[in-house]
This record gives sequence, structure tokens and C-alpha cells, in this order.
Amino acid sequence: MISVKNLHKSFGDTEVLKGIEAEIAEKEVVCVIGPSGSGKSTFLRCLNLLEEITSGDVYIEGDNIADKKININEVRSRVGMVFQHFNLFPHRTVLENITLGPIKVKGMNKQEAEKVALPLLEKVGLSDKAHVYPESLSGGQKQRVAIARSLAMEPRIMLFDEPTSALDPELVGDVLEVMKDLAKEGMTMVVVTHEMGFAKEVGDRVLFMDEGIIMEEDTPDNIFDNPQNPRTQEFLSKVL
Amino acid sequence: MISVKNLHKSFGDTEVLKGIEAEIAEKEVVCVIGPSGSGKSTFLRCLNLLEEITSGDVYIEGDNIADKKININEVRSRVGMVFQHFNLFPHRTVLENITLGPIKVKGMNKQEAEKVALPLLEKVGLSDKAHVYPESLSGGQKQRVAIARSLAMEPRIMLFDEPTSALDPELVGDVLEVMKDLAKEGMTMVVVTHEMGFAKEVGDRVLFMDEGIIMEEDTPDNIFDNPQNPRTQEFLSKVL
Amino acid sequence: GGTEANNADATETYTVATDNNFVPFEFMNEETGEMEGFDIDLIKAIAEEAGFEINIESMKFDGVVSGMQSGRFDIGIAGMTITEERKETIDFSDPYYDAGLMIAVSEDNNEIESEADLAGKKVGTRSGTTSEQYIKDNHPDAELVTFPGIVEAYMDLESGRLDAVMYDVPNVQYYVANDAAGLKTVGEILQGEQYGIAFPQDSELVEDVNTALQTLIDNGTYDDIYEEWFGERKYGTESSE
Amino acid sequence: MEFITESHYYRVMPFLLEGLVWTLLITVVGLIIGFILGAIFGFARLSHNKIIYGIATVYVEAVRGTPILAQILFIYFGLSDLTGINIDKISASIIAIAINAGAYIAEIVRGAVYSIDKGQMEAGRSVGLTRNQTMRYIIWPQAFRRMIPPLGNQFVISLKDTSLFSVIAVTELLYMGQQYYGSTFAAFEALTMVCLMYLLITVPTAVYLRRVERRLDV
Amino acid sequence: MEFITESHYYRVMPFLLEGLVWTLLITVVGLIIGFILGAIFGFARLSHNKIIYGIATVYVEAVRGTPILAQILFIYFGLSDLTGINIDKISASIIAIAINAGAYIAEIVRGAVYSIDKGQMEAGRSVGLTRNQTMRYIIWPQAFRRMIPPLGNQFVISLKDTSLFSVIAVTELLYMGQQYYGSTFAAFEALTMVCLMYLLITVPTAVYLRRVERRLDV
Ligand SMILES: Nc1ncnc2c1ncn2[C@@H]1O[C@H](COP(=O)(O)OP(=O)(O)OP(=O)(O)O)[C@@H](O)[C@H]1O
Ligand SMILES: Nc1ncnc2c1ncn2[C@@H]1O[C@H](COP(=O)(O)OP(=O)(O)OP(=O)(O)O)[C@@H](O)[C@H]1O
Ligand SMILES: [Mg+2]
Ligand SMILES: [Mg+2]
Repeated sequence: MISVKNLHKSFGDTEVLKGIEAEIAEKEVVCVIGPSGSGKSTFLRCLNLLEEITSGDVYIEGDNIADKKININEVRSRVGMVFQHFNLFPHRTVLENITLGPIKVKGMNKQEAEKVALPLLEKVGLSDKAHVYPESLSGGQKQRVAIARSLAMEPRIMLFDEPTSALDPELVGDVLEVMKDLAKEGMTMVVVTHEMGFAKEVGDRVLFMDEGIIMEEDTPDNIFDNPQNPRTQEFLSKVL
Repeated sequence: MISVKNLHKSFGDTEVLKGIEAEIAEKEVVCVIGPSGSGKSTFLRCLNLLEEITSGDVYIEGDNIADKKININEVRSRVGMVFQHFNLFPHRTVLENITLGPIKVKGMNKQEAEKVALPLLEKVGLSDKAHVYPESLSGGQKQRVAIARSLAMEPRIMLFDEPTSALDPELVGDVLEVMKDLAKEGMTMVVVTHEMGFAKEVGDRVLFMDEGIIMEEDTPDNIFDNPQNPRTQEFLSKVL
Repeated sequence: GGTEANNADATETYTVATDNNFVPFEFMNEETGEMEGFDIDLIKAIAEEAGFEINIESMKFDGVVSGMQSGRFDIGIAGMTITEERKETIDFSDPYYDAGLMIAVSEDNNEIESEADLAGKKVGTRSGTTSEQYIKDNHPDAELVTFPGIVEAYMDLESGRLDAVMYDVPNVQYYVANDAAGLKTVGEILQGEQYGIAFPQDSELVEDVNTALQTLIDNGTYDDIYEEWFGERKYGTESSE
Repeated sequence: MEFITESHYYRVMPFLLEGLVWTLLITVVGLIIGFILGAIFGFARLSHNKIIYGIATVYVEAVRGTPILAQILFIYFGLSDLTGINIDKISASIIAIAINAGAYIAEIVRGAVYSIDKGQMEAGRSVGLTRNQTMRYIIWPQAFRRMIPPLGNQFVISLKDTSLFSVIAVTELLYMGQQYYGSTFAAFEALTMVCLMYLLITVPTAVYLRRVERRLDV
Repeated sequence: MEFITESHYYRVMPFLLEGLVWTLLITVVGLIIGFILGAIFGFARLSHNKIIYGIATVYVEAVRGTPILAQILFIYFGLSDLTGINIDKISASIIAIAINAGAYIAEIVRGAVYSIDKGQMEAGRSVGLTRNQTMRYIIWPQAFRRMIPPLGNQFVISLKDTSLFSVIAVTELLYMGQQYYGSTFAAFEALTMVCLMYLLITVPTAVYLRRVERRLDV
């Protein structure tokens, strides 16, 4: 489903991704861990072209998105993204946040888009919040709306960049619950996270990134209980 | 040394202190604990007149500072205060931060003031930082400079308002160390703090404040191990 | 006002208000940046004759008029026409120059040949001047445009946005003589007028200045100055040199 | 009563009301065009294209670095001197306000767009909107709200700037006041009333803007 | 060579240089007085005394709500009309800049002092300094650094504002340019050079200020 070959990314003179290799199968849930600054976010952002790819190839369902001729917007509507800081549109209601993509990108009318949006709102447990503005939501509610907003585009792949790390501890659970449901329904997911519990329970595979490459990858059980790479060992000893 | 009688303080219509009674002896170290908003800071600030006293009496070494005729500046130079956010003067070097009071208030010249300041800097372990600006210091170093700055006025009493709660955990120790030394040297201290360890080790007495009055007071051992007042019990159950 | 204060002053230095740009009576010399012109030379000669010092301050014309009226200045010399209306608030010396109003149009304008053709035309002049009053009184059907400075009116005429400018004869003639402007005069001199030196009401200076002016006319100094700026000797006296 | 209707304070009013109409007309029309210019050049100042950025910067700096009085004279006399094209004085005034305010509004637009969190663009793009769609539906509406207080402030500034057009005999508020005292010598009364007329518009605007600003802050 | 020295661009220069001297003199002296006024009224706007606050607010709002051209006419003609006190035009210009800039500087001062963390006053007082001493040694030096960019901006604004004093025939830069084209009709050339002269001062000032601002930000 996703195939990453020798992916490099530089900002000016500093190379942040130094040759990433990764294969992600359909319906797989892959968690990405690693120290701060190792390039996790940059990797994720390359997968939906929020960052231009410096060199290498990234195939999404067979299309090489590193190819300049690709239709970026079409790729992006196949790949949803959820951010650490939610990035809801503050001047639009919760419902409008969700329907904007379907209306403007897929050309639906308002009724059609709401028919897509309302079940999604129900799925994330926020049906009663359809007509409020984001400012009146808690962080956890915001993140669930952000997930619904992404899902409204019916993406084939979902990317999550530390979706719970800006939340108060008591609000993390609801968001993880929604993500677990998604995984159970068979969504292909790439999740940058520090929630080791989630990785263990839901993840099919964990990638450990450091210094711009994937240092080690394995099942959650193997990686957490028996890491091979000394860097992985050091990182996990600090975090767990 | 300090004697507080029926101290009331209102901001506009809301009464924050509702009749505080307290006696603090010379060389005593009193810790003040209590939930957020209970008036701990306000109480402390009344003791050196950073807040105007609404009614009641506060005797400091026999002088009633609630008396409008009192020389506020003279009182303040007898009572030092250390703040949660350090409040160093960013446009002056560490040494100048410490010498400003002695020069402007006590009329010392620069040499005399530095003769007072340098040993204090040594005491807080920052002799090598005399000529840098506060911005280049860590939080813990800033707080130690703030303590030295207060001490330079040779106060008879020191007030501390959550001196370590803005610090990264690994920087708290140094500041508490300095405070312990001060206590050992016989300084009279009133410390608002959430560091129960410090209260147990150094405090002679703990005051528990809630809703603008002192609900309970006792030795640290008694209060932490065997609180009498149900409010104190509830508060400690959450905090410890 | 300033008059009494300055009269009491032993050094007897008077502030003379003058227009900032009214060639050739008063204008700034391009090279030196000093004010010069007929009025400037004349008032200097009068001051010397009458034995007082002067201090020249230039400003827009309406400032001179209201400044005299309010007693702000001791003397005003600004090609100021003596009118009954102004006499109500300002004292004047004897007339020192015979003037009038004149119309200037663009060189290629054949429509306007005299003031009779002004109806419906855009006519520019300067605020607070006798030209403004004249147009209001005699040509209510012309479209009057008044500028704070006369230069802007000529420039507007030159660019073709105005059909005509009416202003004091010597000034109009000066601009018409300037090739850069591409203007010509049409019609006759309108409304014979005389310029006088202005004073705040009841000024004690009026008599001294009148006496000095007459002396200058008699001894030929006036004609010297007149000749320098207008190329002829008005009273036909011998040169004083 | 005669005492009142005879006074200069009263008699100057018909003049000033006529002037006020022109003042407002020039200000409002000038600002509408200025807003369009400001939006164009504001986005140009955000462009990564060096040429577009350069042109916009020269415009903004040249306008903000020279007095508007010089600008109106330049537009009215200088351009006609150079090109022979004559624009009437009202049009020249409107153009002067538009060009002048345009440069300041460009900076307002740039600042407001710049202040919108970068995550908004990313979120917009990641639901599949194009760069332009995101700008139009996400960034601009948010930026526009932040522009209201500085735009209101620019209205006050431009309103006051129209007073300078008296040099080319535009019959705006201050010019009409000057006309009045030119014939009556009642400078104090006329100018007092002129100032009051300006304050009648500017002070309520300022008060209103401060309220908007406070609301946006929350 | 003759071609150059004959051109209007060249011949206008002696005029403009003389004008520039007056422009700078009025601006600098006016701003020095304006700064003193601004400091006084800025602190008055921070006062808890309602009368002092009220007076300062009326001053600031009245000045900021009316055009500086009306202000200079008011000072030069209106006041002498009312009181009979006459001030010469250079003094009137300096006073106008001082009063006008004073109101804007008052807001700069107020904003800068207000922006200093309240803890600084408390820390100053708790080492025994009086309110005034704390203001002088602690608050003011910090506030002053933050005032440098907006004060520089005010310098640019006031410099441009001096151009309006051409209406009372102050021989400042723009007026001298007008004088030149009044006799030569070379409006385009004269005004181009006038604008260049302004830019020669305002652009480097703006560039410098942006650098200071960036440094203060860090
Ligand atoms: N737009 C950018 N321009 C320049 N450098 C950047 C940019 N974005 C990221 N970087 C740099 O790239 C490196 C990797 O950043 P990235 O955000 O991918 O790390 P990360 O693993 O997600 O870290 P964290 O856990 O803190 O989010 C960092 O050194 C960062 O400073
Ligand atoms: N300057 C002020 N004006 C109005 N109300 C104030 C002011 N300062 C404090 N208060 C109010 O007084 C009450 C007590 O505040 P205080 O800061 O003394 O509490 P505290 O016990 O120190 O709390 P914390 O642990 O959060 O510091 C609070 O409700 C606070 O909102
Ligand atoms: Mg990241
Ligand atoms: Mg507190």
C-alpha cells in the first residue's frame, strides 16, 4: 500500500531524512517512535506531500508521489492526516469543519456532505456538538473532530502525528478509543506516538527512528521487550 | 516576631482573607499549604505590604504595618520576598541585581554593595555568574540569585511564594538546599510551598489555609500524618 | 496685540508680513533662497528712510490678511489691494502701486477673448484675494476654483484643467512672460486697483510710512526700484544715484 | 436665539457639511480601491517569487517613506507634467488615498495572513484543498477578522489625510473651513468646528475599534 | 556635463538642501519636546487618578482624531485669533509636531510601560525601592528599549508631517520643491527629487528599525 524507497529530505543544508526504507501493507497499523528531532514528523509529512521530497520514491497504492507530475491534491484526499495541535478551522462550526473537504474537493452539495459528516460525528461521539465552534470544545473533543474531518474524505490511509501529546491525561483515552475502532475497521494507519500502551495493543509493527533513518523495526512485543539496536534500548530505557 | 490579628483583605467585593490569626516566632520556619485560590499568596503579600491591608493588624517586630503612617519602604527592607517567577531585573547583571537595593535604599556606594553581594553569590553557589545577565541563567540559578538579592538587604524575615514550582524537577534541589542553609542559620521564614519533603525536614510548623482563613496548624509530623480538620485531610489525600 | 508690545520696544524692530510667492513683488530667489521683489525693496527703503528695523516673514496671502486683521504683524506688504471692505479692519498707507486684474488663458485657447467669455468656464484664482471677490460679484455663472497658492492655479491652467486664471496684472504678466507656462493674457485690465501697505487698525506707523514713501517718490528712489522690477520710471524722476 | 444663529460657530456649518460629504466620499472610495491594492500587494509581499516580492516592497516602502502631500502633488501636477494626462482633482484625490492607504493596507494584510497559524494551511491542504482554496476558505476569513482593527485605524488616518487635498482646491472639510475664515477672519471658530467635525467621526470609530479589538483578543 | 547641470533635477537641489535643513530641525526639536510630552501624558494615562487619566485621554484622543493640518492652522491662526498671542511659523511648526507626536508617543510610552511584567514592580518594591525608584531604575529602562522601534516609526511619520507646514509657508523640503516648480513649471522633476530626499532618510531609518526590532524580539 505504501512503499518508501531511499527517501531523503533536506531543509536547506541540513539533511533530516537520510534514506528511509519502509513497506506498509493494507490494513496495517504501524507506530513510529523515536527521540525528538529524529525526523518522525518529517517522514509522516512526506507521505502526504506536506513536505516536498528531496529524493527517493514514495509509492502510495502504486503511484509514485515523488513524481512532480502527480496531482498532489488528489493524493492528499486519499491520505488523511491528524495533527498534534488538531488544526481545526476556528471560524467554522464542527459540522462545517467536516463538510468543507467533501464540498470543495469532491464537489458534493451541502446535504450530501452532511449525510457523510453526521455519521462520522456520531462515530467519534460528538453528535451533539455539530453546530458549536471549535473554541468551545475540550482538546480531546477537538482531536476527535479532526479525525472525523479526515475521515470525511474517505481516505485509504490515515497518518497521525502525536495525536494525544497535546492533551490533558484524562482526555487521552477517548481519542485512543476512536483510533482503536478505526484500526479494527481495517484502516491503514501510520501513527507517530509516545503512547506505548496503544502501540502494544493496536500496532502491528513499530518503527524506531533515529537520526533520519529507521534504525529498527519489529512487532511491538519484540521491540519493547527485546530491542536489538543499542539506540532503541537506550531510548526505551528513558521512556518506559 | 510576626503577629497577625484578624487580618482581612478584599479585592473589590470579593473577600480573599477572612480573618487570619497567626504568630510566628523569631528563627521559626513556617510553611503554608493549601489549595489554589485559598489566599496563600495574598497572605504573604500582606506581610510585606505588596497588598494593602483591608482591616486587622500585622505586627512585624512590634511595629503595626497595617498603620497607614508606617514607612512602607523601611518595612520592606526588613522583610525579603522571593517570588515564584524570580522577577530578576533582566537589564541588569546578576551582581547589579543584588547591589541595586543596598545602593539605592541603604545609600551604599558600589564597592560597599559589592562587598555585601559577592559573599551572598558565593553562598548560593553562583560566584562565577556575577557579570552575566539573567537571561543566560537556568530557572534554578535565577531563583538562587533572587534569594541572594533579597538577602543583600539583610532582612530579618524572608517570605517565599512557591519558590520552586516554576522549576524543572531536576533544578528544584539546589534551591531547596539554599533555603535549608538559610533556615539553619536561624532566618525567620514563611514559605508557601507544595514541597512536602521540605516542609517535613525544615519546617517548624505548617499552616493549612483554605477559603481565606487558617484552618489548621501544627508541626509537620502531626499535620501530615494525623490531620484533624476534614479539609486538611481531603487536601493532603490529593497532594501526597 | 503685538503692535503695542513692539511700539514700546526701544530697538524699534517691526515684523513685516509678506506673501510667500507673488512675483515680481515678493518671491524667493532661486539661487539665494532670500525673499526679493518690488515690495521687499520698497519696504526696506521705507524702513531706512523712517529709521526703523524690519524683520520679514513670508506666508500665504490669506495669512497676511488675517494676520493684519488680528494685529499679529506690525506691517504687511503683499501686493494688497486697498478695498473698502478691508479698510474696516485694516489701516492702509497711501497707494504705492496702480494695479488691476487680468485674465490668463492657454496660448492655444481661442474661445476666451475677454471677460465676457468666462460664463460656464472654469476660472481659477487664489483664496481671499480681490480676484476671488471680483469673479463672485461679476461672473456668478463661471465655475470658480480657488487655491491656497496662485502657483497651483497657473499649473492647473497650464495642464488644461482650468480654462482661465484671473489674478493681479503684474503677476499674470510675469507668468505669461515665462515660456515654460505657455500662457497668454486676454482682454483688458479689469477693476483698476491700488496696492497699499497694511497696518493693524490705529497703528501709529501709518503716518511715518506715508511720509517716508512720499520722500522716496520725490527723491527718485521709488522710481529706481520701480525701474528695476518693471523696466520704467513711473514718476519720471531722475535716478537718485 | 439670534445670538446663536448669528455666531460664526453656527454660520460655518453649511460650509462644513458640504465639505464633509466630499471628505467622506474621497475617503470611502479611496479606501475601497486601497483595500484591493493592499490585498494584492500584501499577498505579493508574502510571495516566494523574488520579483513579485521586490516590486511590492518597492511600492510599499516608497509610499510609506514619502509624505502624502508630495504624493498628491505628484499625481496631480507631476504626472500631468510628464505625460500630459490630466485627471480631475477628485479623481486625483481618490487615487492618492488609494495608493497611499494601499501600501499601509498591504502591510496589514501581510501581517494578518502571516499571523495565522501555519497548521491551518497544512490542515486545509491535507483535506485535499488546493493552496488557493485553503487561502480563500481557511486563511483569508481568519486573517480578515484580525484586519478589522488596523483597517479601522487606517480609515481614521485616511480620513484625516484628505484634509491635505485643500492644496489642489478640493472642497473637503478643512478647505471649506479655510474658505469660511478667509472671508470672515473667524479662524478660531471655523477651525474649532472643523476639528469637532473630524472628532465626531474619529472618536466613535476609535472607541468602536477598541471594543472590537478587545473582543477579538478573548 | 552641461546637460546634467542644466537639468531641473540638478538645479532644484540647492533649494531642497535648504528645505531639508528646516525639515530636520523642526522634526528633531519637535520630537524632543514631543517625547517629553509623551512621557508625561503616557504616565498620566497609566494613572489611577481619574482626573489625570481623563485629561491625558482627552489630549490623546483629540490630537489623534484631528488632522495635523488643522492643528497647525489652529495653532498658527486660530490661537492668535483668539488670544492675540502670535508665534512665528517655525515655532508654530515645532509646537505642532511636539503636540501631535506627543499624543502618539504617549500611547507608545503607555504601551511599553504596560507591557513590562507586573512582577518587576513587585520585585523592585520588595527590595525596598520606592514606587518612583522602581519606575526609574527598573521599569523605565526596560520599557524604553521596547519604545525604540515605535519611536523610530514616529520619527518617520513626523518627518513626513513637516511637509504640511508648507501651507503656512514654512520653507521645508516640500515647500522648497513647490517654490522651484512655481517658477519653472518643472513639477515632475522637482517632486521626484523631493520624494527621493524623503526616501533617503526614511528608508534607511525603516531598515535600521526592522533590524533593531528583530534583535529585541530574540
Ligand atoms: N521547516 C523546517 N525547516 C528547517 N528545519 C526543519 C523544518 N522542519 C523540521 N526541521 C528540522 O528537522 C529535524 C526533524 O524534525 P521533526 O519535526 O521531523 O522531528 P520529530 O522526530 O517529529 O521530533 P518531535 O518528536 O520533537 O516532534 C529537526 O532537527 C527539525 O529542527
Ligand atoms: N489583584 C487581584 N485582584 C482581584 N482578585 C485577586 C487578586 N489577586 C488575587 N486575587 C484572588 O484572590 C484569591 C486568592 O488568590 P491567591 O493568589 O492569594 O491564592 P493562592 O492560595 O496563592 O493560590 P495559588 O496556589 O494558585 O497561587 C483568588 O481567588 C484570586 O483570584
Ligand atoms: Mg514531530
Ligand atoms: Mg499563589
